[in-house]
Amino acid sequence: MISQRVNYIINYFKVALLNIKSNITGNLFAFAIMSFSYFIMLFFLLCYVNIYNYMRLFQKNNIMIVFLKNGAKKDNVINYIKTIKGIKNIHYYSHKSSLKFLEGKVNHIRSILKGVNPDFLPSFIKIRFKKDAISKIFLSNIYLRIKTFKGVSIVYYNKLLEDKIVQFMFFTKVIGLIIFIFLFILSIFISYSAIKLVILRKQTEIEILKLIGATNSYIRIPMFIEGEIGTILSFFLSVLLLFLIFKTFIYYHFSDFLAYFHINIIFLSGWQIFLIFIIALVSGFLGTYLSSKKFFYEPAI
Amino acid sequence: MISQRVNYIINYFKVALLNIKSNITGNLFAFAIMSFSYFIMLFFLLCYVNIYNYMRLFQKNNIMIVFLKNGAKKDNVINYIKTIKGIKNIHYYSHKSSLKFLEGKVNHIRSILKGVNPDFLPSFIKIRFKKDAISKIFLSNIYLRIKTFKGVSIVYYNKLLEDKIVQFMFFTKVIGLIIFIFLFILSIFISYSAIKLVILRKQTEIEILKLIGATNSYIRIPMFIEGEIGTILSFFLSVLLLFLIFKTFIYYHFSDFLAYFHINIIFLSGWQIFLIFIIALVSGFLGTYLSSKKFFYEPAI
Amino acid sequence: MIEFNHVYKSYDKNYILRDLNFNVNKGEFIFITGPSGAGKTTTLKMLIALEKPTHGTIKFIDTELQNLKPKDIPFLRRKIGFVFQDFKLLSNRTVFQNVALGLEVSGIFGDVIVKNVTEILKAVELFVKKDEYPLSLSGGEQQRVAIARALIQNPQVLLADEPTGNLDEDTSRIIIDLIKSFNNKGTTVILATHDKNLIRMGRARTIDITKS
Amino acid sequence: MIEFNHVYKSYDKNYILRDLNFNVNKGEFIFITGPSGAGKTTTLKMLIALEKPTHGTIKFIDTELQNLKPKDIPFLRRKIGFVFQDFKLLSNRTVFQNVALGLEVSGIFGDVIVKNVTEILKAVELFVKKDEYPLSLSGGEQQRVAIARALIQNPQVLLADEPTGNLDEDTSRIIIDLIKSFNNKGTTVILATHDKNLIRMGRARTIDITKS
Ligand SMILES: Nc1ncnc2c1ncn2[C@@H]1O[C@H](COP(=O)(O)OP(=O)(O)OP(=O)(O)O)[C@@H](O)[C@H]1O
Ligand SMILES: Nc1ncnc2c1ncn2[C@@H]1O[C@H](COP(=O)(O)OP(=O)(O)OP(=O)(O)O)[C@@H](O)[C@H]1O
Ligand SMILES: [Mg+2]
Ligand SMILES: [Mg+2]
Repeated sequence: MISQRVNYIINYFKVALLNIKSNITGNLFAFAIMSFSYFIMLFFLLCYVNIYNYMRLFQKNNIMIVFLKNGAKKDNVINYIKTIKGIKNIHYYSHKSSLKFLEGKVNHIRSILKGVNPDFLPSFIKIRFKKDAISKIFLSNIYLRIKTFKGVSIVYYNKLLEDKIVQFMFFTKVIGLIIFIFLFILSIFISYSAIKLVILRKQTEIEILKLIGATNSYIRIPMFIEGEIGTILSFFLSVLLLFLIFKTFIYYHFSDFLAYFHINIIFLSGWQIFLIFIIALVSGFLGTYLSSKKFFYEPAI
Repeated sequence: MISQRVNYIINYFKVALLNIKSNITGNLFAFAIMSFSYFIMLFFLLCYVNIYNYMRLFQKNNIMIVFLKNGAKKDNVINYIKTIKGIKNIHYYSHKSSLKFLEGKVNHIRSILKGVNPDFLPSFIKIRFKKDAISKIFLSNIYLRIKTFKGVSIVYYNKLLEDKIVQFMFFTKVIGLIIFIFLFILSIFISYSAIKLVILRKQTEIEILKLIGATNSYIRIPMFIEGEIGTILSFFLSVLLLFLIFKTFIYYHFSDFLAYFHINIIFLSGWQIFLIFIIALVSGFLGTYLSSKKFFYEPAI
Repeated sequence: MIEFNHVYKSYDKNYILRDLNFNVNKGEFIFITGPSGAGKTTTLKMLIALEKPTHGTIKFIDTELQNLKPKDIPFLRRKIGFVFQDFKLLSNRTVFQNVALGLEVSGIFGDVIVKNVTEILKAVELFVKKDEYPLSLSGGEQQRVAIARALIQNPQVLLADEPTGNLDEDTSRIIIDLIKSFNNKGTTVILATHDKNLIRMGRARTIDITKS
Repeated sequence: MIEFNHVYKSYDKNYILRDLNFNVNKGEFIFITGPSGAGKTTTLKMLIALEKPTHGTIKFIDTELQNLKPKDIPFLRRKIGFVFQDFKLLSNRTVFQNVALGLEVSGIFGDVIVKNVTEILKAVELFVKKDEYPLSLSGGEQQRVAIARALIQNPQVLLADEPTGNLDEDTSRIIIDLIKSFNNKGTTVILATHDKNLIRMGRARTIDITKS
């Protein structure tokens, strides 16, 4: 019984390989089309991951600056701020360091600030928030609370930017998801067409096999094997391709340049690749299933 | 003779339509795969156009600032600068306007600059160069020339950024070209596979037609018609799709947000779409030609 | 063993067969005859559940074919060898592989295949062509491959549709003798033909479906 | 009109035909005969330049076939009607369209098609099936469609490979009579068969290629 099963399995693989061999061009096309589809998928994921990564940078920059009135008690203010949740760190800048800050901002006309009296400049507190604690409501809330505190002159934070970033992050997520679902369906569709290209040639073969008493699984299992071999190979080809392109990119120092814009390029993680691999497997399976379905529809007699 | 030709042409179209009808699923797949390929192509072009457009913005920002020594004769300097080629415009900032410039730069601490005496600040000249005149050698040259001129204190321009942008523009062009060639080959390949999917089913038909005395053009012309119908339809579908996506993007004010980053989204121009259309036609033609070629190879008897 | 009861068959309202009734006993050898388009092929196809009678019932051993579930059809077909009028060979497999398929679909693998296929190919005088592909065979040779594939399953029933249509008299005789020898070993044979010579050679019960 | 001079034909070093010599005159009716696998089909195929003799020359009217350029082959084939052993019908076209194709490939369109196709389909007794697709025809009916397609071109030469292999005696006679009537109007006919009955019916010169 078990040896019989093994015989069947060996036979299925033999038939699958025979099929691949006897329609090598068809299989190569299917292979190439699928590679392309997975490549596009991986490429989009790579772009998405990098855009997402880049945008987290903006989030990290969420800073609030509290200018103090002349003669205000800085310790009171600092202690009050410390009671607020979600703060990463607080930094106090005295009049003097304020001047330094200004000099840093307008570096090329630095010389002319030399005559400025530090007391002209305000003292202020810079608050840096934790990434995950930032949401629109949160920051505007805090803004209102600090603004009304005694000794505080102006509270400054980039409200517009914050709104936009929250909104953009949201859209990025939604669009990312939509594109992903779209690509998933697309990859099934492409596997479907590609495998159909291979299977169509077998229509007569399938009919004949059924006529001489082959069961559906006898006919179908080699097809699934054939489909999955194509899927797996084309998946690895596409990962390899993407990786080589990525490496070339790094090699020619494009990433250095992008780093200049604070864009830091990263490759896909193992998990992300694995995710696409699963999608590839599923789409290979569904592709085979769908494209061979009509041959196995048997009206009850 | 002419009516005979017309008869032939009508017959070719009839046969092409009959073929499409009798393999409607196959044609739909080919159609979908090709649409996808053209869509990807158009999408890349759209991205490329926008990136390129965005980067021109950096180029436009190529400005050189010449700080004058106190008491220098500004007219001498200005006249000298005017002799340099490739300059778009020159702007002189007096001590007072220099203060305004500074205030603009550090807007949120504006109040504290109130006490500053304008004479502390330098007077300077802002030079804006023509876009097309900018190259690394050009700007560094001018830099050296102006720097040594009498009455000039410091010449400031963003040398590093300039280098990087020139380099990046170059790479963008090269990479754009490479991707484009890649996509072109790909689209031929995809048309090839898609049309092959349709033609493969016709192998027996072609053999039979040849046996009963059909000339190669009698068999092939309907195939080309079929292929080009698919190509044209799928091209228009993909343009439509891209346009709808673009409109949705605009509709939901994503572009407003991007405008915040000085990114200005534009759609493809008629010429660019026409370019892809030509590529589509060519790839449809080559696809049909290549995928049907082997049926028409006839060794001399 | 096989019973046709009041079988009617129509395609788009055109009745091909009207009230066809006949029995075939186990081990019998019968001819089905009738002119071109009479419905010989259709009759045989109904036996392997490839076509469905419009009215009436067909019984094979104990099975009423109209009650057969789709998943049982392959098992019915393994009991019945079928020589198709248009051969139905796989063009991407050699003669040997085509014949071996008759066994492989039933889950028989290994050495026994080589032995049986060799034997049957010798019987139909095609062993020298075992590595050729069907497209490079003559019409009569293809027909003999089809016969070999049907016989190798050692079926309980052999249905042969015009099995000598492409064969000359001598080769026909070899084939008929081969089928007869299977018949003598207990295989029930139903042979559809309009070849009067063959019927004369076979000397067996003849059912003329036009007269039903 | 047709001359075979010392024609040899081999596939992979196996000689099927050795030193085949014969002439066919314009308007003649001849049979080519021989057992299964003798090379009848191959002989006919060489005449439409589908196969190439290994040695020797074949002359058709004034053309030496070995000198024919690929682009001239379609024009040769339009002069020769061929009834294939396996019919070679297009499965996605109706009976009518299949027969009409014989004219369309030669650049004939319009009303004349309807008239001629109707006529020839009536002659082979298939007019009622004109809108059916080949797959829903019986073997004999398909064969008659193939014959109709070959005859509609009104060819100078008709090559028929086993044209009655799937036909009963009565239908065979109709077909032979039809072919004879074309022959009487001047068409040269070469008919490959191993059916002794048919040869008896035809009463014409017979070439046995095994004896060459
Ligand atoms: N799928 C189908 N759809 C419509 N008509 C069909 C179909 N199959 C067969 N027929 C018709 O049924 C009739 C009987 O066909 P069948 O193949 O059984 O004839 P047959 O007796 O085997 O003839 P032959 O000796 O020529 O092979 C024919 O007229 C044929 O056109
Ligand atoms: N393409 C090919 N490659 C190899 N061998 C071939 C090829 N075509 C035909 N043959 C062989 O040539 C021989 C003659 O074939 P052909 O079809 O001419 O025979 P035939 O006389 O028509 O036989 P039948 O009466 O069975 O149709 C056969 O043995 C066949 O196997
Ligand atoms: Mg039949
Ligand atoms: Mg033959």
